[in-house]
Formats: sequence, structure tokens, C-alpha cells
Amino acid sequence: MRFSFGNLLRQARAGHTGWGPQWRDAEPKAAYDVVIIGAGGHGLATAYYLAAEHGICNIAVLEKSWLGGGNTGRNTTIIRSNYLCEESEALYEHAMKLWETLSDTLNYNVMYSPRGVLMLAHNEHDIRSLKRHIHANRLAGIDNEWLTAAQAQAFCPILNIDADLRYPVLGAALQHRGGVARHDAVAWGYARAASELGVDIIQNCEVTAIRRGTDGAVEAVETSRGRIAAKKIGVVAAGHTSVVMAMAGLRMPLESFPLQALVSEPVKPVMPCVVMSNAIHAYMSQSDKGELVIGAGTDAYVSYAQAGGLHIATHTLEAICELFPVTRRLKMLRNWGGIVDVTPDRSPIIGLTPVPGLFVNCGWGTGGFKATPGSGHVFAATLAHGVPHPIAAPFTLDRFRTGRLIDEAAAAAVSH
Amino acid sequence: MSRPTQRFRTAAGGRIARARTISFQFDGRRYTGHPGDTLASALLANGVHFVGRSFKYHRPRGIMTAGSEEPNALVTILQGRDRQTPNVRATDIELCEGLAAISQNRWPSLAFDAGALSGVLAPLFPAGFYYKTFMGPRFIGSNWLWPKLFEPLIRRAAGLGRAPASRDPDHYVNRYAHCDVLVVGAGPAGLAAALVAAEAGATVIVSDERTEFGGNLLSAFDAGHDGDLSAGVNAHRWREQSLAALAANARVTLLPHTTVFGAYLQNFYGLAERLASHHGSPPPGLPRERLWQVRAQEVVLATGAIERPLVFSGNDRPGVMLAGAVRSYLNRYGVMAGSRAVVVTDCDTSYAAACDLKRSGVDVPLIADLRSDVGGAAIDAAKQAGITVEAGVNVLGTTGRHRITSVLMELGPAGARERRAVPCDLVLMSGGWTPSVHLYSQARGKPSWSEGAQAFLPSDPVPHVHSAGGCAGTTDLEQALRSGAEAGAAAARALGLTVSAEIMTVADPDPVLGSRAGAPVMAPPSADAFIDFQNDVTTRDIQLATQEGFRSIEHIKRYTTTGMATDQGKTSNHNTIALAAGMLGRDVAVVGHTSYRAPFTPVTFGTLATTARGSLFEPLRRTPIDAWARAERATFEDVGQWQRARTFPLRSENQQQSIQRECLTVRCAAGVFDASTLGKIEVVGPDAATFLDRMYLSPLAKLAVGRCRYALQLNEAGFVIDDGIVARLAPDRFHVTTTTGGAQRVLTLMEDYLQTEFTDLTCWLTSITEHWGVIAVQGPRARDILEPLIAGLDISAATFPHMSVGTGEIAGVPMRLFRVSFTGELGFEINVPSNYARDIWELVEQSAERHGGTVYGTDAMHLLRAEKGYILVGHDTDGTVTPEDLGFGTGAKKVDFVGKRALARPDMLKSDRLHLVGLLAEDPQHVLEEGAQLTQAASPANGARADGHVTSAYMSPALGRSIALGLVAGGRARHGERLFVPMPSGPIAVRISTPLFLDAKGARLHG
Amino acid sequence: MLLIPCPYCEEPRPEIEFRYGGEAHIARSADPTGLSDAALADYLYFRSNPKGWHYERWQHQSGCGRFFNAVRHTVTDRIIGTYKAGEPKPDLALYRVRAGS
Amino acid sequence: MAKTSADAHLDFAVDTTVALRAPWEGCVFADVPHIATLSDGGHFSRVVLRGYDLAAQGLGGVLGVQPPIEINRAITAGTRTVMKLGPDEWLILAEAEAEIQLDRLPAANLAAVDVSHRQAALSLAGTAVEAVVSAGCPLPLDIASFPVNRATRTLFAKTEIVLWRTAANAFHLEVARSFVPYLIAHLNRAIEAEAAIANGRGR
Ligand SMILES: Cc1cc2nc3c(=O)[nH]c(=O)nc-3n(C[C@H](O)[C@H](O)[C@H](O)COP(=O)(O)OP(=O)(O)OC[C@H]3O[C@@H](n4cnc5c(N)ncnc54)[C@H](O)[C@@H]3O)c2cc1C
Ligand SMILES: NC(=O)c1ccc[n+]([C@@H]2O[C@H](COP(=O)([O-])OP(=O)(O)OC[C@H]3O[C@@H](n4cnc5c(N)ncnc54)[C@H](O)[C@@H]3O)[C@@H](O)[C@H]2O)c1
Ligand SMILES: Cc1cc2nc3c(=O)[nH]c(=O)nc-3n(C[C@H](O)[C@H](O)[C@H](O)COP(=O)(O)O)c2cc1C
Ligand SMILES: [Zn+2]
Repeated sequence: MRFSFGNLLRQARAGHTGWGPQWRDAEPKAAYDVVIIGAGGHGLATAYYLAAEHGICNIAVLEKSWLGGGNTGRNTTIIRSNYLCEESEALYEHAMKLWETLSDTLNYNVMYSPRGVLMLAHNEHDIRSLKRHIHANRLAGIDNEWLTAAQAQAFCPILNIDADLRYPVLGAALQHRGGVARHDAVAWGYARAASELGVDIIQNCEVTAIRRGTDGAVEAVETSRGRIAAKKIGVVAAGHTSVVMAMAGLRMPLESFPLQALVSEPVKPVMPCVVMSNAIHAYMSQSDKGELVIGAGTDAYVSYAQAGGLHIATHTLEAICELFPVTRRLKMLRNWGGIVDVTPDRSPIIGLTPVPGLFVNCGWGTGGFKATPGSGHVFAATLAHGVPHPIAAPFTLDRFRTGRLIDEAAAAAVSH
Repeated sequence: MSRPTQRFRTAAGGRIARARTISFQFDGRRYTGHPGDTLASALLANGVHFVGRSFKYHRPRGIMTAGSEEPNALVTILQGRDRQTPNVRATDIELCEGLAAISQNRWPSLAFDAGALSGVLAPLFPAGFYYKTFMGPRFIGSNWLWPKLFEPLIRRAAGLGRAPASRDPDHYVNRYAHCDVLVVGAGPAGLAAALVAAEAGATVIVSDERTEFGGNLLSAFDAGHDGDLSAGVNAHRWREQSLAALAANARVTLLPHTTVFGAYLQNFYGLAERLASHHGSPPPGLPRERLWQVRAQEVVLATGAIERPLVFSGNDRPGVMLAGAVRSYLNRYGVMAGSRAVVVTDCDTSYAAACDLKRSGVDVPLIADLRSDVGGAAIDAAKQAGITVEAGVNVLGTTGRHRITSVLMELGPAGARERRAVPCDLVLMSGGWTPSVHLYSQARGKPSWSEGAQAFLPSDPVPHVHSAGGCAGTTDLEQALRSGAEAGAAAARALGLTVSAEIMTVADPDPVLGSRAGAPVMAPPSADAFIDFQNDVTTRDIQLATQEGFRSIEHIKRYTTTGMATDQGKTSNHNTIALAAGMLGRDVAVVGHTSYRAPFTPVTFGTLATTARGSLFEPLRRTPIDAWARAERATFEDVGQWQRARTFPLRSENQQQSIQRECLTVRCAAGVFDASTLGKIEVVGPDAATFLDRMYLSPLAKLAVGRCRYALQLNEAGFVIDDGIVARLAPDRFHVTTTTGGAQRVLTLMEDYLQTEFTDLTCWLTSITEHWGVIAVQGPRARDILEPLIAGLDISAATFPHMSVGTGEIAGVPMRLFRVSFTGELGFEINVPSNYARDIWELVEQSAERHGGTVYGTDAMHLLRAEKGYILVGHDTDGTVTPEDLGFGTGAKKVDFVGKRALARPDMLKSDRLHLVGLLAEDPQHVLEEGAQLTQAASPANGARADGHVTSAYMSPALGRSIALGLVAGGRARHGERLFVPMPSGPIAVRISTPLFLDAKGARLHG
Repeated sequence: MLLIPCPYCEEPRPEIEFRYGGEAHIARSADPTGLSDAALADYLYFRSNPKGWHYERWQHQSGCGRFFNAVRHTVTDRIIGTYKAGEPKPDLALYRVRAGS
Repeated sequence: MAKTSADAHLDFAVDTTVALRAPWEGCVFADVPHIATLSDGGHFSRVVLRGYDLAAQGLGGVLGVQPPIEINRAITAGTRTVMKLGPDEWLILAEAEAEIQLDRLPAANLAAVDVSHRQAALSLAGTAVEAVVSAGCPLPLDIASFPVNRATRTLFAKTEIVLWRTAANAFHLEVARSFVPYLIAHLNRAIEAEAAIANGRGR
């Protein structure tokens, strides 16, 4: 049944008995044209676009646990496209365009809310770096503008711009179209839409091995629910990518770190936008329910524990309390972690691998939620045609050999 | 307004100090209570049950529990204008003089709440309704109405309390602590564990979130000394004795008011201690809360169990309470929560509460047991007390607007079932107990389902963690004490201690507890049978979720928001799981539970941020010369943790004028500059030269003693990460400088190579950044300024040429003198021991003034070096720049060095890489903006590729025109070419040039 | 916060005194010029990133200053042993016997 | 004997117009009876010695105090103290800028660097010193775990310190020069908070 106000009204009268399952709880078939490993937002979006745009519907999305329970279900949902490198700009802006109509595309309210993303500058280096972003973005046709500290405070009234702050706010870059979306709805919306197009979403199905034929090409996966043959395999396993790729004998330029987030108790609206401060490491927005959603840092070491140290969360809250002093008496309600797969240049890897038939989409690190629709879209095209989608083309695995890195992190590096 | 008296206070008993009366306010009305009360118990004593509105439907809600599991009774506490705290549990907050609380989530008032309309429309708002609507209408586009109309509406309706408007005047502190045994929870199990462990000689910390230690014992009926002592010591007396014994033991630290909120790796625990909230007017200077970060060898978790509500239609009305809570209010606080109480239960423990109420004179017309088959000691005791017990009861609903007025039920033998409405003003409900396995689970234990206990219990062992008492599944006092003592003993033994103490037998004040609840009896899906009270999740919502294909318990949680409120489902999670299991036709064990996460109860941000505020937020590093600069009213800039003098404006000058004057003065006479923040490393040892040669691009192996060299440091990927001067003081001794921000990073990197890669080399690295204060003197008069001050070193041009280093004395102070220049002028950098630097600075500055010189700051320094095309790492480079890109040849050095191999990668050799160039705007008065893009077209199309960007841009006083440095694709081959900087105000034409704008031959430098 | 036994200080110390240094036993080539681009990429960027026992580098930065290696399980985060830089990769089996698990 | 390249000696015969300015200049120190007293630790000459088996090299004679063999230990003789802070690292403190004759040290396999002005000393004494230091230092400080003459590099809040227990109720802290005001402010706050809590408890 379509989701609409009319149907909601009709169902209200009928006691909501008419709503069916949002996706089929499919049993695995023996073989598929494409097997996607990982039912996070990126994997589900890939399946959806394969079916919707490339007519490939004989697809299974295999999920070791429950769909959307990876980083998709545990991120701080910041969406923006004001990246520095031209390759990144193209990728994230592609995603941004898709966000703008995603609820309609999926017939699922993903609550994309362009509330504006402010990135704060605390020193001369930050100012220079943010301005460089703004100039680059303007050239690319991506909105991003410079605000003085006073303008930033007008945009976000609880922001502390006192001059005597240890890290004073000297200005900010604002992307108006940036914002947040409801993380769970993104996974569920793609799952529902893909399932409707015939995609099998198979949960509690962990891939344990990748089988290759005599020609070296992929043939099948072994799973906790048996062997499943596949002509092509797309690995979209985020934090677990190294583990899955090792099944095909490949080492990856990845390290997996626990990244934490936390929410406050819900309060009436106080935070109208998203604020990010890279220099003192704090990110905050407020959800529709009223919690302040706060991004914390990563633990220093590789871990698959979906949990992190107390010192990481306290460090973040130190910064939050300085930047937003009215939050000091609010309370932390829940603190959790996800496992993010980080590449050396902090840019994703999308495309082919040395193993024929094996494709990978990973390395989104701490910032891939915003790319979900775009990532799925270009990866689907790459899988369908066997050649990288033009937007995905620079994000090859090979760049680590040639040295053609897309270094978003270095561009923000502080020295001198 | 008349002042209501404490009508529901018992005549005697309880642990309140009746002699003193405290006055407080709720929603503007004045009430009274006593020390020892919580806000909740005091409100109940005054007959106030209705204290809040629920999150979604704005339903009237009352006080349901007597502890930190409370889902409903959330209030905002006001203490003066600045101290406003939202979402405080009335059951947790201790009453103190002047306390003022207001209800939340209602408008205009608690009784008449416009938001209650959403309750009327509830059929429209089932779980996840927002995913299904608010998208259209299609012709406007899906992304318009949502953010502009619907989202703001939803946001306004949601949220609970309000964030304070002003800054928090309180402060918070931190404390690291270490102990042999951390005991969490000071109920009977925790106390027993602490006694045994302490007796054995362990250092023990005992923490409990409540004011008083004793846990459930405090809620039990105290029969006094005349109670039955045959079975052992009176439990209350035991509690007192135990506390006295612990308090007298110097190895024991008692932490009441302290919640253990998180379990982290290797027995590291986070504790939040409330120091001031229970003071009406806290002593000045008393921190509000303290964070304890405790590392324990062994941990005893004795966190008890939480009572479960029952799920029936209308189970959320004010006046419906947990049975144990009613008992707690009666026995601990001396409050009768009502005058006519009906008990609805499916477990034995609530019978004791009924008996206690009856004994206190409360009318208890009926115990309605949902189980069809009841019997045993508890039931007999109730019957003996004259209470009617009905088994096999089916609760159909309740009535009442702001307070319960009756319970509707179906009862009687099969075939002769009758419906009855039982009038009452209080309902005691109990669905059994859920062991508090939160911390065990956070400590990475995996609770598993126990069919016998009908609960998830700690099962697989977590190293050095012991669960005891209610949280481990014990149900009576004897078991609690025994398991506590055993846990304490196990902890002590694990520490290698000998255990001798024995726990005495204690008479159970609750001899009727014993048997456990059966599998919960669940009402059919209904729109007002609440599971999660705060988030308004009903049985119908859970049903809808399963119907819509949400089968994982994690999905059900997220779709319905059950367990996601401020209580984190302490009273609801079990019922959710049981209900979902029934609906999915799966075992509870298979359905499993959602993950437990820190914090156990919400923790104030301020507590977690502790002292990191204002000047304690992060160290602010100042140079030895800083005070002088401040006195001269310099302006400053942050560079890493340092603050550096940026300009020294004269009275009449603005920033720009100051920079221009400072620069010109340096070029015409001289300038004095505080370079103390530069990183410095002393490299000493027989292989020091070889080591440095491997660490830097520049060849250093053969650097002569007394000479310096500029050196670029690369990472192993071939990119420039730092630069500095390497000076050879002796064959085996070097003084190396780094960038200000890079000091620590470079030292760490060099240590890493020295310790783990170049282990064939013998030398040592010592940070000397702060030992030396550095005063740069730059300009044609530099030598004249210095010469009179210096002894023991000839600095004439002939003996001390550019890039020399030597030692001597300045004003009698030992110094290391470098002849180096970052301005293109004749220059020296004087290094003097930091504690002398301020006075030496003044001498040098005075001498400079005599020669027409000036002091200058970082802005002038940046400009001066740009005129010479000298790069600033991190300013003109960004971690993607190779030495070749900057114009440094890399082929000359044949031996290996860090980063060498990477420079030969295909992409590093491309001719279209970004090169450092000079940029001259065609309008010489126009200063470009740093970070601006460079394009070939004057008005590039959207999405056009840039040819590069501006990295540094200034108005050069020496050249009388603007200059800039930039990185341009293939730029070295494009000198003279025209590019554009597309700005919003229009394109600016520029010419690519050499980055060396001044004194190309270096005549000034070598002067 | 991890508790890390420093093999030089010979006692466990809190994680915040240490700096993590990535996977251990990725040795720099004695003659990097001889490396192929692929081998160089391997050395620079490719990591085993295992879900399980991990040999990793730490520096006791705010302590004795020494680099050393640890064997830690990346799911339980348990450290079963640390050893000095330059010492060979210890046999896991040995540790399990010693740790009694 | 090979002569070391080190500055011949640390010699402080300076021009009278040049004053020694301590990094704690202008700082206020907390002093709360029954809790703790914070004060500056005075001026020292400091040398970092690096090398292996220093103790075995018979340096005791030159230094006037035998360097400890055990890591994280301090040994004091007269006005001199040597702490072993790393397997190859010793810190020598000589009171009141006394001369340390570095040129008498053997040069082979040994590095000596003057760091007299790199850091400063604070001293903390009183019955509640353990609690005060525990406000920022994550190490166990009870006398059994951290006995007198234990000395180690560690952290206090966001600064690195060298913590040396000089008596049951006294610590000597070494901290880099520019962190001195921060550390003093932090310790002052900890002392005051400890006092306020003690008073609050008493009520
Ligand atoms: C705390 C936190 C905050 C973040 N904040 C932001 C933010 O504000 N903005 C932003 O843009 N990004 C953010 N991110 C990053 C973002 O969440 C991720 O980049 C993005 O969600 C990744 O999506 P995914 O679909 O690739 O991965 P996931 O959602 O993690 O999906 C991968 C799936 O693969 C499954 N899987 C793994 N191994 C196997 C196997 N062997 N067999 C079967 N299935 C398997 C996993 O169970 C998982 O469900 C944040 C991340 C975290 C952890
Ligand atoms: N389990 C049951 O069925 C049941 C029911 C009712 C009463 N009882 C009685 O309860 C007692 C059980 O003893 P017990 O010692 O195990 O439990 P308890 O409930 O008596 O004590 C637990 C204590 O731990 C504290 N606590 C819980 N979590 C905490 C945290 N995170 N941080 C700090 N403090 C925390 C609580 O405030 C409480 O004081 C027995 O007397 C038993 O007869 C048991
Ligand atoms: C944007 C966002 C908002 C959240 N809001 C809440 C919340 O209001 N209450 C809550 O209990 N958890 C909230 N969570 C956290 C989830 O309960 C959960 O911790 C998270 O999805 C990680 O899953 P896990 O803790 O089960 O591992 C939120 C998570 C996200 C990503
Ligand atoms: Zn160490």
C-alpha cells in the first residue's frame, strides 16, 4: 500500500490492520545475478538503483544482522556537499540532489531537513581552509558561504561567540542546503522500495566465504544460511570490509575504528541547525524528537567492538559545553559506537577490484551517510556495466598505487 | 492560596526527619515536606499524583515508581534564575528548602493542555506514522512542506523540558580513583560484598545512586526490636551495623548520591556523584557534581532488580503505581499513596505491599491476581490480614481523568465470570522483577534468558566482574546476602587475599517474597495499554510494528521508539520483548534484548566535561616574552596551543597600517621578532648526522660544524609535512628547529624511526623547544643592533656568514646564535635560556630602537617571507604537496631518505601537478583572497575545473603592490600566463610569475 | 580506557598516556628504491585490519617514551601481551597458554 | 678521554641587568589548611642524560649521585636528584642552579642536554595531596602503588608532567614552562574543590 495521508486516514479508521510488511523477509534462493553484501543504506540503495534504473532485479542483499543496524543506524546524520576536492564535490553533490527528492522517490518520508550546516573557524588556519572550500564550492556551483561570528550566532543563537573563549568562533562556513535526515527511514525506505521491485533482502545471513572459479572470477558466497551463487558480488560492508575482502584474498587500504555518538535527553527546540567544529572536535544538531545529537571522536585503535572509551565522549562534551554553554545542565541519555572503515586519504573506494566479478564500495569512514543515495546510485551503475560510473571513476582502489590520492583530510591539516 | 497539609503522611515511621518541615513549590503552589523526602514522596504526602504529561499524546501522568527507573514524573527544577534543570525525576530529587519544580510538556497548564489534542487524534498517530505522510503534495516537491511546515510542528510538540536560557553558574570536578573492589549498589547484596572484601583487607569503594545505603531494606517494614528475631538479626539493625563497620574501615570509601553510569574496558567505570543538588543553598564553591573515573581490580555488581508494570488498558493513569514503590513510600517515607488501593499483580511480591498498606489503615478492597492458580505464604498472609484475593482476574480498563477512580475487571470462576468496576484512588501493579543487568552487559557480558527466573540473567563470566543479589536473579534477602558475601569473597580471593568474615543470619523483613512471577500475562493489543510510558508506546504499536515486518527487537525498538526515552526502558523493555515474542511466535530467548548502553541514568554534560572550561579548557601556551607584548598592547593569534603576537600597532594605527610599518621598518632598518614557539630538538650521538640525513630531504650528512641548513621533512608518502633549520653544533650534536604546530609531531615521527626503523644508529632526541627563548633580529641593521650585546662570538660578515651557528654570551647569558633569515634580510636568531629571554628581549629591543628598528609580529613575518617566496608549511602546503611541486629538486640526493621512494610514483612525476608560483594581480592595488580559485576563463561555467588556488596574498610595502603565492597546475612552465580569480564581485585578472618577488640575487641576505 | 602493560615500565598504565601507532611488523624496506609501486602501496597503505588478534604498535608517549608492540583482540579489546619493538612476533598459542584461555 | 660536545658547564654568571624570570611569575598559589598547599618548587639546573646502562658507567662520581637502575625511580643525594624516566633516559635536578659539569661525562654512547629552563617545578604538600593530584592524574597514587621516591612522566589533565613523590604527603611536579599557569590554575581549583567538598560533607 502506498504511503500517503489519505491511506493513513483510511487506516486510522480501520485500526491500521491494512498495512503489510514493509519488505519481504526473503528466503535465500540458490543463485542471483548480483549479491550485495551488507544491508546498510549504501547496500540497499545500490540494490534499489540496480532494480529501478538498470532493470536488474534478481538481486539478494545479504545482511549478517538486522538491516540498517550498522553505521546507517548509528550515525549523526549530517548531510552536506561542501567538500574540497573536485572529485568529492561531484560525488557528494550528486547525492545531495538525490536527497532533495528522496522521500518522493521512495514514497517514504526520510525527513530530509535542510536546516543548514555551519562549520566553525577557530583560528586563522581554519578561516583560510574554510574560505578555500567556499571558493572551490562556488566554482562547482555548490552553495557555501562565509558568515562572520555574529552572523553565525544569528543563525544559531545558542552558539557562544565570546571573544575570550579558549577557541573563539572567528566565523563559519554555512551550507544552507546541508542538514539532516532520519537515518532509520533511509534504510527502511530503500529496503521497502527495493523489495517491491523484487530484490530479496535476507537478514541474519552472514557471508563467511567468497568462492572463486577456475578463471579467478567470483562464483558464489558461503553464508550462515548456505551457499548462494552469484554472477557479481558487491561488497558494501562498511566497518567490516577488510574482513569480507579477506575472504577473496584481498588486503585493503583500510583501518576500522570505533566512532562514538551520543544523544541528550529530549528538550524543546533550541538548536535550529547543524554545527560542526573540526578544530575542537564537536558536532551537534537536534532531532525531531528533541534530543541533541552529538558526534564524538574515534578511539585511537582498530576495533570491531561498536563501543569506545569514556575519554572520547568526555572530550567531545567539553567542547560542546564551551560552544553551547546552555547545554551544560542537560544530560547525556545514551552513548554508542559504530565501526568506521577509514582510508588513508579519507575518501571512499568505489568500483572494481583485482578479482573479476567482485566490486567494492567502502571507505566512507566517518562521513558516508550523506552520500548514501549518491553512492548507491553510482555503484549500481558500476556494477551493472562493469565499468566505473564517471563520478565514481576517480575513487579507484588503484589510486593508492599511483599516488593519485583524493586527500580531503590533508587539505584540512593543521601545521605551522 | 491555602497551604495544603501533608494529608497522606502516616502518623509515624519512615526515615524522614519529621521534626523539620521544608517548604517547596510545584507549579507555583506551595507545599511542605520533611528532610529525607524526595520531591515525589513529598508530593504524594500532599495528595498530588498528577505531575506530568506524556511525550506524544500528552496524557496525564503520575508518579509510578520510587526510584531512578521513573518514566513519568519528570519535572523541571528551578533554583534561582540561572539554575534551571529540565527532565529531573521527581523520585530522585531530594527535597531541600526552597526547591521549586514545574511540570513539563504542557501548555498552557498541566490540567488544561492544548497538546492533549494529539491524544484525541491518536488513531492517526500510530508508531512510525511520520514515515508514511507529510511528503506531498507532489506538485510542490517532496522537500518543501516537510521542513517548512510539518517538521517545525512536530518539533514543537516533541521534546520534554526546556534547555536553560542562561549559562550554568555551577562547576564540576573530576577524580581518578583506583581500588581493589568496586561495589556497585549498597543494598543487602552490595553491603555484604563490601563487608567481606573489606574484612579480607581489600580497598573498597561502595557506591549507590541513592542518598541512603540499604537498597530495598529501606523500603521494608521495620518491625523494630520487638519484631520476630528468631530467624536472625533484624534487617534494619544489620544495615546500621554494617554501615558503621564500613564507615570505620579506612580502606573503604563510601559514595552515596553516586550513580555508576558506565562500565568500560578492563574494569574502568564512570561514576557521577551529586554533591550539591541535595543542598537547598549549597556552600559556596561546592562543585555541583563530580565525575569519578574508577579503575578497579574486581567489581561486584549488586544493582538489584526493577519491578515491571503490568500491561492493561489505562495502566498509565495517575494513581497507578508499582507495588514496590507504594510500599517504599509507605515504609521509607511515611506516605500513604492513596486511601483506597487495589492491587493488580501476577507475582507474589506485591502481597507484602498490600499487607503493609492495610496495616497502616489504607483500605485495600482487593488483590486481583492475574494468575489463575495462586497460593502459598504470601497469599495466606494477605488473606489473614483480611484482604480479599481474587485469582484469574482479567483487567479490562481503568477510569479517571487526572487520577484513577476505578479499575474495571473480569473475575470469578469459569462460566460465572462477572465484570466489576472497583472504585479506588490507587492501584498497585506488579508484573514481577527485572534484574538490572545493565552494567554487566555494558562490561561486555551477554545476559541470557532464564526460563525459571523469567528474566535475562548474567551468564557467561566477565573477567573480574561478579554479579550478586537481585541483579543476579536472587529473590529474597537470604539469597541476596549470601550471593553478596560470595561475590565479595570471590573478589577478595582473586586479589590473593584470605577471606575470614562470615555474614550473620539476618531475618528477612519480607518473608513472603519467595516465589517469582510466571510468564507475563499480556493484554490484547490496545491503543491505551502502555508499554513504554514516557514515549507513549502501546501494545498496538508493537503489534503494528510486527505486522509491518519489523521482526528484530532492534527494529521494533526503533520503529516504535520503545525503550528510547529518558528511562531507557527500565520499566518497559521486558514487556516489549515478551509481547513481541508472543506476536512473532518466537521464544523470548530468541527475540533477545536490545543493547544496554551507558549511561545507566542520564548524566549531566557538565559532569562529563568536568573542569574543562574557560582557561582550563585547554592549556594556553605563552612565550617568555608574552607579558612584554601584552603590555605593549600587541594583538595575538592562536597557533596550535600557542598564542603569538600578531601585530604591534602604534596608538594611531589599525592592523593593516601596523603590518605595513613593521615590514617597511624591517627592510629599511631592522625588526625584532619573538620566535620562541618554534619547535626545537637537540639531536646528539655519534650517528646524529646520518640519522638527520635520513629524516630530511636536504643532505645533512656532511654539514660542517658551525653551519646550518634549511631542511624539508617529508612523510613516507613523499609529501612535505614540516620544515626547519638543522644546525651542527659539534660533530655529534645538532640543534634542529620545526614549525610551531609541528613540534610534537616531528619529535614523535623521529623517535619512531629512531626506535623502530633506524635501529642501526646511535643518537638521542631531546625536546628543547621550551628551554630556549628565541629572538629574531632581521634587517640591514641587525648586526649593529646585536654586536654591542654579544661576547665570545665574532658575528662579522666574514667570520659568521649566512647560515652560520655559534655559541657565546649575550648580556652575560649563554646563547646559541644562528645567522638565518626568514625575511630575506641579514638576520640572526638568538636563543637564550627561557627564563632570561624576557630581559634579553628588552635589551635587544632597546638596541633595535636606537637603530631605528621595531618589533614585529607574525603577520609581518608572513608578509616578509612571501616577498621572498619562502613557503609556510601548512599555509602554502596542505599535505598533498611534494618538494618538486615547491621547486625543490629531489634528484640530487642519492642516498635513501624518508619519502624518497614515493616521489617516484607515476602520479608524483606528472607535469600537470600543482606548482608553487607567484601571482600578480593586474590591478596592483588588489589583494587577492587566500583560498580563492584560479581559472582560465574569466567567467567559468558552473562546474568548471580550477587551475589552482591562491595560498598566500598580501599588500607588499616593499614592492608597493599586491603579491600572492599560489599553487597552479603545471605552473612553473606557465610564468607570464594570464589567469582569473572568479569572485562574486567579478573576475580578477592575474599573471603567473616567479614566487621570488624581491632581491632575487640575495644581496640583502648575505649583507 | 585501555590499561596497557608497558614492557619498559613493566606495569600497566592508562591508555591516555599512550599513542597508537598502527599495525606492527610492517617493516620499512632496507632499499625502498627497489620496491615496485604496488609493493610501496602495500607498505604505505594496505593493512590487515583483522577482526581478531592484532599485532599493533604503541608509544608510551607520556611515560617512558618507548615504542613497543601489543597483541590485542579487536573484538574484546583484550591485550594478552606486549613486547619490545624489534622483538619477533610472538606465537599466539604461547600467550593463550599463559593467559589460561 | 674523548671530550663531550656538551656545553662545557652550565654557568650562570650573568649580567646583573638580566633577571631570571620564573614561569610562575604572576600566578597565585592555593593554600588551604588541612587540604594542601601549592607552591613553586624553586629553581633548578636540569640535564637530560640519555644512554644505556648509565648506572653501570660509574657516573655517580661525576654527578654526585648514583643514577637509579630501576625505571620510574628517583634517588637524591644532597642537593641533587636523578630520576630514571625511560630505559635510556635520566633527568638530573640540581638545586638552585648549581653547576653540573657535563664536560666531565664520558662522551661515548651518552648524550647530555641542558633543559634547565624547559620546565619548572611545583611542589604540593598537605594531607589531601593524593586526592588533589587525582583530580587530573590517572595513576594510582596510594602510598603502596606510588611510594616515596617514585618518579614518572604522566599526565595531569591536558598537560604532561613528571610526578615525583618526595614524602608521604608531598609531591614535586615538573612541567613544561608554558604549561605552568594552566597546571597551577588546575591544581588550585582541585585544592579548593577538595576543601569545599570536605566542608559540604561536614554539614
Ligand atoms: C557515530 C557515527 C557518526 C556518523 N556520523 C555521520 C554523519 O553525521 N554524516 C555522515 O555522512 N556520515 C556519518 N557517519 C558515517 C556513516 O554512518 C557511514 O559512512 C554510512 O552509514 C555507511 O553506510 P553503509 O551502508 O556503507 O554501512 P553500514 O550501515 O554499516 O552497513 C554495512 C552492513 O554490512 C553488514 N555486514 C558486514 N559484514 C557482513 C557479512 N560478512 N555478511 C553480511 N553482512 C555484513 C553489516 O552488518 C552492516 O549492516 C557516522 C558514523 C558513525 C559510526
Ligand atoms: N528480586 C526480587 O524479586 C525482589 C523483589 C523485591 C525485593 N527484593 C529484595 O531486594 C533485596 C535485593 O538486594 P540487592 O542488594 O540485590 O538489591 P537492592 O535493590 O536492595 O539494592 C540495589 C541498590 O543498588 C543501587 N543501584 C542500582 N544501580 C545502580 C547504579 N548503576 N549505580 C549506583 N547504584 C545503583 C540501588 O539504588 C539500590 O540501592 C533483597 O532484600 C530482596 O529480598 C527482591
Ligand atoms: C540520530 C540518532 C538519534 C537517536 N536518538 C535516540 C533516542 O532518542 N533515544 C535512544 O535511546 N537512543 C537514541 N539513539 C541511539 C540508538 O538507541 C542506538 O544506541 C543506536 O542506534 C546504536 O545502536 P545500539 O546502541 O543498539 O548498538 C539515536 C541514534 C541516532 C543515530
Ligand atoms: Zn613505559
